[in-house]
Amino acid sequence: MSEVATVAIGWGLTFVVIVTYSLWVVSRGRTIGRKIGIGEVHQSGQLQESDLPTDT
Amino acid sequence: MLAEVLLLARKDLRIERRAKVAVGQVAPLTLLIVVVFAFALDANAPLLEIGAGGLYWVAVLYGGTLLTQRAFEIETEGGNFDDFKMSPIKAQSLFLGKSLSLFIQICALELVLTPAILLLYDVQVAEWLLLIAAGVAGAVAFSVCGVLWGVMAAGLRVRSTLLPLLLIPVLAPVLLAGSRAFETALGIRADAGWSWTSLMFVIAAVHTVVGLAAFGFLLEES
Amino acid sequence: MPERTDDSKMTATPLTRVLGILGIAASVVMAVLGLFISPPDVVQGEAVRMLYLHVPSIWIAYGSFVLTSISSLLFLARSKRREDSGRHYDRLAGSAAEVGVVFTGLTLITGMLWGKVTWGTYWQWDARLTTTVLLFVTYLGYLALRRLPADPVVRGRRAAVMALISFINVPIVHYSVDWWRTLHQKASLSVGRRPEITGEMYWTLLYSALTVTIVGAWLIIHRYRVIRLEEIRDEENLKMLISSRHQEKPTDSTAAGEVS
Amino acid sequence: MSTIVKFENVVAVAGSFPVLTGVDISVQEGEIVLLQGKNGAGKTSFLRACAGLLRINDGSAQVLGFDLRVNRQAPRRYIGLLGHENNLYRDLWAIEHVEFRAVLGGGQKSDAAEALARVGLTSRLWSVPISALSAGQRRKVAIASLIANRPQLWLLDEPHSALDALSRADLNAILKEAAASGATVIFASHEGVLSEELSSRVVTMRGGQVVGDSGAR
Repeated sequence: MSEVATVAIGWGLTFVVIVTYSLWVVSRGRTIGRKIGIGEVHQSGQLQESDLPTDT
Repeated sequence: MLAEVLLLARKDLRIERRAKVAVGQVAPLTLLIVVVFAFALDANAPLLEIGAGGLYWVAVLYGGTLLTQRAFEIETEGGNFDDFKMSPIKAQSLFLGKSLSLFIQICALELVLTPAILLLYDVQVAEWLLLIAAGVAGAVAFSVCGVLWGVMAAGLRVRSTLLPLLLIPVLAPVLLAGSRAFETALGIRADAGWSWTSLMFVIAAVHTVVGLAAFGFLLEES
Repeated sequence: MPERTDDSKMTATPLTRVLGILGIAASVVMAVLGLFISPPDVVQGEAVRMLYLHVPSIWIAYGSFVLTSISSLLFLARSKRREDSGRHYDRLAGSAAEVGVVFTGLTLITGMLWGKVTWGTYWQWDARLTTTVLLFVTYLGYLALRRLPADPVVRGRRAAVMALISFINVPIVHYSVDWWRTLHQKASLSVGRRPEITGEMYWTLLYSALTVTIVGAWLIIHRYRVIRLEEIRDEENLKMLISSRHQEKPTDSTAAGEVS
Repeated sequence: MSTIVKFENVVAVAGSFPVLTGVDISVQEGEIVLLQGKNGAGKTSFLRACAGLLRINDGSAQVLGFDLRVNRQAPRRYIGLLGHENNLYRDLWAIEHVEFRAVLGGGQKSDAAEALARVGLTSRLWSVPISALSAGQRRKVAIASLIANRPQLWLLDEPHSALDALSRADLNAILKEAAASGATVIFASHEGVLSEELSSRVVTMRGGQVVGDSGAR
């Protein structure tokens, strides 16, 4: 394996791991947040797409 | 406090003497492992001789984990931890008492294993004193670590799988030090066997201090 | 924008959103710097670029584990005084440990790839590698312990004690492994030493560390909030269960206990 | 006469299930309280909460003058708890077990023989491993272990289970004697007549709450 390929794999894997983990954390937060939202009567606003956490 | 420690250790050992799990099951099992290692390494005599120290401690690690599990099983199968919590006995005494009985059982296990590797792996003892000291040091370190983590896993339903997961990384330095010390004692390597032995004593001391401080907390949550 | 508090339905707040955007932007710059602008190393060539990920990852991992230990200590201190206080320290300990495990894993992956190019092998029983892999397994065990269902206070205390013992163990493990290798491996391994990092490479590394810190902080904050949301969910479930238990009728199921 | 147990709106959770959902009760010294209620009503949890083994999430709870929300450990040594399970070491002899428990509780080894005699276990069975005893005999060993500790507050979960008629009457006599000498007894039971004959007060639980109390004051 060439040096360049190895570096590419390393950076790629790191990127994939961090993005996957972030998405998992955020989506878990959203799922639970929705569930709690159902139980609440007072309106603290429907979820809007613009409210989503923007980062990956 | 000494009286409490002895009371608890004596109770554990009496149960062990009646049930004979260590003698009747764990010891033969570890012997079996010593034999199976020889199969795995294709009965390669030079290889077995070089690896004798390490293989010995892997077998101790395995048997010791089983003994640790057993030490807490006798308490949890009848819910006896509740009785300790309800009694005025000190958590520290319980920690030391359990460690003492586990120490004695592991020593007994080593007494069975040592002749086994001497005979089966064809190694000679170069330094008896070091061999004994290292065996004792390893048993002390193993028993205090085992009791410390054993109580943590004791109240949990998945304890039989969780305990090794928690315990083995902690015992890795003991395994390392024990193997090196034995290699010196068996004349395989002329390295710092005594230093490795003292390292095991240091590990034991550190975990004893932690155990004395934290056992009350752990018992309460078990 | 609807009014929201820390306990609202999302895990994002203006602060983390800014932090998140900053993290993405910094990561892009980091990739450009690390992959294209900074020069290849004289000795290691292109492989040095792996270190811009590898070194900051382990820094963040260590930082997270230190954070876990400190918060565990604070949690135990607070919880000893009053059982149900100091829960936020427990949440912080849990989220930091998880992020620490992720970055320890990344350290191992990048380190092995770097080793393949530089040493010609993925794995060396070098003190750092061995310690790191044991660290990884130890904190995986910690996370396994945290995941088991239990009363939050019970679970928190147990986990806190384990975090502290593990932390005390790190130097012991490192010392013994280090000694093991220096005794038996002699100098055969020092061919592929880590490079002397200077100039542009130094600045790139420092910048990468900053970037990874931002990303790590963002992750820890979000993870913390997810744990908080889970707790809120559990508390609400509990309230519902309690009120449904109050509705229980004497005729429910077998009224065996009612004969007298 | 002092108050031994005072619970106000006590909520307790096991795992994530609310086992106690707002218990109000006050028990005076010398009382023998019978807890009634179907399975899952919270009787066992109430006993464990009194013993300081179950963390209290909400409300206020005092046992033997100690605030359980501040210190759950303090009252334990004055309490004897007999659970569903007997908490016995199967491989010990009956006498060894009771001796161990007596010393553990701060008493003397010699208390053991007296306690075993009191529960009516024939001395022939004292030096037999507990695993060889019958269910009723094991229950007697567990009760003897409690007697050896001379608790001020007895918490018993189905104490009569597995015992024969004669032994039940024996147990009732033991508990009455203890109450007469100043101890307090709280026990959960499904044994109708026998339990009511023993108790001075009947408390009914349902859904983790106290819903009926013959002796509320």
